[in-house]
Amino acid sequence: MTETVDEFRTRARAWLKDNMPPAIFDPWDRRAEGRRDVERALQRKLWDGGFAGICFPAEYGGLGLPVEYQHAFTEESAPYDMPYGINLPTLSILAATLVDFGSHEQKVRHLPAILRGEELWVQLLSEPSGGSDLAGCLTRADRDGDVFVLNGSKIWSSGAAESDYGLCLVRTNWDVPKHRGLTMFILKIHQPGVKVEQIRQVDGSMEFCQEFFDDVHVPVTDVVGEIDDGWTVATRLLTHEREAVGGGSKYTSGRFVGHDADSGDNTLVQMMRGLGLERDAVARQLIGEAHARQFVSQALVQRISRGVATGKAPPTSGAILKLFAATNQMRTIEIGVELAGQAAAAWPVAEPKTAEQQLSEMSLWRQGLSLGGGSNEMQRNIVSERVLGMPREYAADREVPYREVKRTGG
Amino acid sequence: MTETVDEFRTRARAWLKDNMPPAIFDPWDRRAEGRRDVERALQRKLWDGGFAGICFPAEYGGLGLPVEYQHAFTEESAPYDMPYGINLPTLSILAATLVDFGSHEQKVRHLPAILRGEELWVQLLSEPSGGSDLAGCLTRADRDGDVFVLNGSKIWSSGAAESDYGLCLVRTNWDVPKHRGLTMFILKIHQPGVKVEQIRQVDGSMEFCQEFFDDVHVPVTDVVGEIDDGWTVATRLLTHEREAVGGGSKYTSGRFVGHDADSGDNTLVQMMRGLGLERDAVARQLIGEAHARQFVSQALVQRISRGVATGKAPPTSGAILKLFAATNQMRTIEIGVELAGQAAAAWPVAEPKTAEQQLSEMSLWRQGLSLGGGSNEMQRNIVSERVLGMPREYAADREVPYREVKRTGG
Amino acid sequence: SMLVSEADGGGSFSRHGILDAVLVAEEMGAAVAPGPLVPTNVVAATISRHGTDGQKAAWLPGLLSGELIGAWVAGDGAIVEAGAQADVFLVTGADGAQRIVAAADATVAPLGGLDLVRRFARVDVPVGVGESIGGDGERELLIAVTLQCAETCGVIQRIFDMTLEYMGDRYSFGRPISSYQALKHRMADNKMYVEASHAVTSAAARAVADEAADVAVQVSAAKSYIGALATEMIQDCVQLHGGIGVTWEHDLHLYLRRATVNRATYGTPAAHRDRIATALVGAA
Amino acid sequence: SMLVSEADGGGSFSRHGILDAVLVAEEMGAAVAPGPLVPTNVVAATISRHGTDGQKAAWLPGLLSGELIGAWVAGDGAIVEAGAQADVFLVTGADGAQRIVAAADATVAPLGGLDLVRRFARVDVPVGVGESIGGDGERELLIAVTLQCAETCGVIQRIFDMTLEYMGDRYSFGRPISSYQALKHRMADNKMYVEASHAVTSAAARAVADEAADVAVQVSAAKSYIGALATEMIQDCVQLHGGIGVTWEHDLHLYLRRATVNRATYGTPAAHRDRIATALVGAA
Repeated sequence: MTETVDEFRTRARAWLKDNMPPAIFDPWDRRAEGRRDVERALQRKLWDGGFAGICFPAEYGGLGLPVEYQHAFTEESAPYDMPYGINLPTLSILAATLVDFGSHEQKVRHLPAILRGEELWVQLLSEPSGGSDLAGCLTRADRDGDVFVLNGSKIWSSGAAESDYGLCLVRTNWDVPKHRGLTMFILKIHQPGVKVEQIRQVDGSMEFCQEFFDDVHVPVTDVVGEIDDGWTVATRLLTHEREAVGGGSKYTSGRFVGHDADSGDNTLVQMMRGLGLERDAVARQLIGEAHARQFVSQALVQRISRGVATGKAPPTSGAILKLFAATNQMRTIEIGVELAGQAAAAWPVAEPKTAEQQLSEMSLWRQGLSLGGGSNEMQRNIVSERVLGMPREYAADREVPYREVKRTGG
Repeated sequence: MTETVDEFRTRARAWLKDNMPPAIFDPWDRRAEGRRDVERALQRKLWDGGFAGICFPAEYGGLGLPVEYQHAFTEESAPYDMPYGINLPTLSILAATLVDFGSHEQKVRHLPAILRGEELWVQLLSEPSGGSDLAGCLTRADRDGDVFVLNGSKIWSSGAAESDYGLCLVRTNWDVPKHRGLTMFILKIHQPGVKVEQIRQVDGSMEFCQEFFDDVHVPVTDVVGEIDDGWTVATRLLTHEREAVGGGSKYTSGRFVGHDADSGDNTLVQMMRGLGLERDAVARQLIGEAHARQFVSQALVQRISRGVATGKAPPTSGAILKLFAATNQMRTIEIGVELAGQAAAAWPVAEPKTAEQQLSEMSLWRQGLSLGGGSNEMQRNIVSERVLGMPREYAADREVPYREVKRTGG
Repeated sequence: SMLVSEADGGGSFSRHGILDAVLVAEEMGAAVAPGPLVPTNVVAATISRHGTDGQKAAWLPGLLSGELIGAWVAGDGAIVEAGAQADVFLVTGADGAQRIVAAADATVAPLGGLDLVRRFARVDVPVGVGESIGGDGERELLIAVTLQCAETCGVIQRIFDMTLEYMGDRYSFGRPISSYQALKHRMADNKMYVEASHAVTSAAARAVADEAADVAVQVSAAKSYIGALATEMIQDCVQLHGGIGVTWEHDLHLYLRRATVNRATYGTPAAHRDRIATALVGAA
Repeated sequence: SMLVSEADGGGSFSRHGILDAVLVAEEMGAAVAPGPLVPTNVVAATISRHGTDGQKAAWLPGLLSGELIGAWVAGDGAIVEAGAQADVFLVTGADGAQRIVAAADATVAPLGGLDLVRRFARVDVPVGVGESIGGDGERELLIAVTLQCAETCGVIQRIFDMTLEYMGDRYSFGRPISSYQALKHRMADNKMYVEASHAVTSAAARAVADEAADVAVQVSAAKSYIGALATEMIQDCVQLHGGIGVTWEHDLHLYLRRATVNRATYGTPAAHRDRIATALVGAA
């Protein structure tokens, strides 16, 4: 007999209480050093307790349950620390894409390991020359018998240095238009020929990496989907990414999805109290707006997720969520800077950092969510063209063999 | 010996005091019925006093003085009622274009009459099917000996019903790309074959008109510029329009240029007092912003006008002024609606109207300035392409005989 | 009315009347229908919830059949929707005490207003007249704002659809204007606004139906998000329509009038943001 | 310093020192230069205008040569630019009374801050120390804000130019990104913002130079317009740069830090809007 959602919820509540450590209130602590190992251990706990991969197929280590069970678990998990960082990108983007396009052997080899916290994954799509034009990639793979030989470079991969595998999009055919000459590979990060460099961000953090490939050998069995049809896989991966970053993935477990998804709402309240602005009419307008936006954000995730699940909204509607999440982050941090006033400029050096300092430093990185995971501009293209059906933008590289296309610096 | 600016100013101050009636504070009164006749009389007074057309060529009835004299006169005229409505479009757009492209005979015939207040002019460019695409006009003129025969329709002409002449852009050649088959005509409004219908706007006012042409005969001598080269004339006309609407024309006399150019700043202060919001912190932020924008607006007009005059900025920079004026009006009226609060919804029926009622009704018409005189979108095209030199937008109708181009409803 | 219990002669298509009323409100918004949506619902709901048998018998049948019109006089009564048309007033005092007052016992002065079909009046109710009734104006406000937000959702959905269609039909420079990226991006934003508005309104309606603990904040979140966004989005659609958008003949202004009135009444967005602040950091 | 009279050893390229100082400030902004632009100018200007011969002799030569650094302690001294580097403080009390205080007589605690090269400190000045000097802090504020706005103009002009160039070089989907209309329209808006910022700053500087009757409102207009617009515009340029825009290696963040600090100090945009409101409708 199947367990109902309510029964599942009750059992989860008890298990969480006995097994998981308390939640980390401060979102910045979730970017601390050593956090990745903590999360691997937390994910292992979920696995051991039988709560890992609630919506993943049972055949590959998941529970195979409908999304309502995941929502119940996420609600119950709110008071506890969870492997938020494994949600995104490993579970909700990479593992999700493997579920859709991986071969049976690939799924058996990787999905259970992922759900045990043993494999962290990363997407290897963007390139230094490419920006939003992911299909315009120049990293190449040349076939040599049963292996492909990779050369080139990828960038903006989140936490690649501490990850184990990646899905890597490369060009395998230069004589066809750009979308038709790409192949998606499973790529082991730590192997000869792969060099990973961390990129320092404006706030001093090191979340992103650039990878350099020098004659890296990849077996043909690590091709995901068909050879030269990697764009189909990448498109699905991007759909999963939009849903995940927007907060609508069924594969995430726990409330915080995406970095800084809290949007600093709590930080704002904390700061307002710290600055004694509780009765300042203008500050009250700002905090009221920020808090209202949090409700809108949650409601929108529910509406769009349900719409996509029931087929009322096209799958590309995830772009609406991503766009809202990113623009909401822009606005919330702007509200924070405005609230902080003079305190945004300078602060007493203290540990832990004051809310003003956190906000002010976060403002440097405000566009992060608007750039990563498909820029706001790309989301607006998707919404207008694929959700609303407006005419496609003119692309100068359509139907032209890729070797003839104009590129940056070319 | 030439009179200095200061001497001119002193003489103007005395003359204004003795001759001109006091200024009309309320910008809405300037749209009252009968206002046009009042303005014709005011313009005639300026002429009789020797202060009409300060920057117009002396040969055609103007004073032929540099712009500093006009600025001085405008400053001195602030306390007095002036023929603001004749500034725009008659003086600063239509007469300005005649100065640039009219034949000697055309100038002699019309410019002095305009400066005496005897001729009000209107631009006849937009068409019902055309929107921003002014060169895509369908009104046609077919040559028959010494005359052209006009058929078609123009729209969005400001006050055409009460005007005397128009500059009318029509297609004279259908076998060349669209910009190369147009001709600009001087068109008498009140003549057989011309029907003028007023358009009722959202606020109930009747500023704009649509004209219908049915076999209207126009002599070849009324062609302005060259036959089939009307786009050159139209381009200059549009440059004058942008400058004028943005507030940077040397041909306007008196402070209020363009409709509602006051932007409701005084109305906002009046409303704030009326609603007792002087000490409301949020209201104070709003009025502070609105007032700051007024200063920015004035300073920008000065900067850009000087830049264009000295050649430091391209003439197309007028688009920046137009865009600022229009977006500033949007924001100022939005501030007004926010300030009005509940009072924007309903009000005691009273004469004169309360500031809240004025603001609320004005908000219906908020986009007027953003649409008329070249939409904000066209100004952004001009700024990006012609001021900043970014690549031109793809136009599907370039280099194609106009009869083959796709059109609305086609 | 859907907010009146079945025992009192009301009824609803689903368990929660408010969820059905929200659907009706959206339809009214899409059609800029004149009817007194909020007032009659609020008055009937309060009588059904708190009224004596006598009060119910006196007013509910008429309100339900549409023969009688109710209006809600909150605060100083300076702007009361349907005030001049109403047969009965629900009066909420500054202290939250509520009364049912027959229209004949109040002084009513019709007002001019922005909405051409939905009218307002100033209503002065003498001290002491009318019969006391339960409730304190809070649930009344929640219902009013929720319905109002739903109506505005209907308005902006309709305007959005109308504009999208227009942009496909209209050619400029040989291309449909829907092919211009700058305009496409604005429509993408507008789509997001419409979806977000629907979403937060549905959430608020569910919170009202469930009498959720944070219902006040949820409803205020809806109003403070939608209030000025709706008018701004309609203005953008006016802009996308070009000159025709500011003519009397085109329906756009009817929707703009309705959205502006909805923004301004039952608490401005600013007032609702302040309510949220009160929940977060205490009263000002 | 250009704000010190020639008799006191200062000097200026034009009649009005402030107009030249504005040009220097723009250059400093364009280069995100570290120097204490505002504090030394404010302190030197006040000593030149109001100081005794003794005060001038003690401080001006050092301030003019750059050997000494001045800092301005206004209000509670919680955030004083160059406070830890200063040799001398101009202290303006809550009542407007001003004093010249040697650094050794004050307690200075360096602060952390967003700008990597321009530092702030908390400065506590004991009651009664230092020598009285004229002025009431108002002209000091006008000079500080004008120079700060000019510096921010330099910042956004540089960022704008940098972004425009980048957009021409960068290809996406086989086209330079400068060819995308949605981005072109944003750059058109950014151009308007840059021009408007220059314009209102120049006007404010002229008003300071001429001691115009409405100088306070003009200077506050500049700050309230430019303050948040500058940071928003830079963020848009970060966005237009793509991922590279949020890396440490790219200079963009240095400019963003400077603009954010300039926005937050010498009165926030909100504080300056309130000053304008005071001029229009009286104090709050």
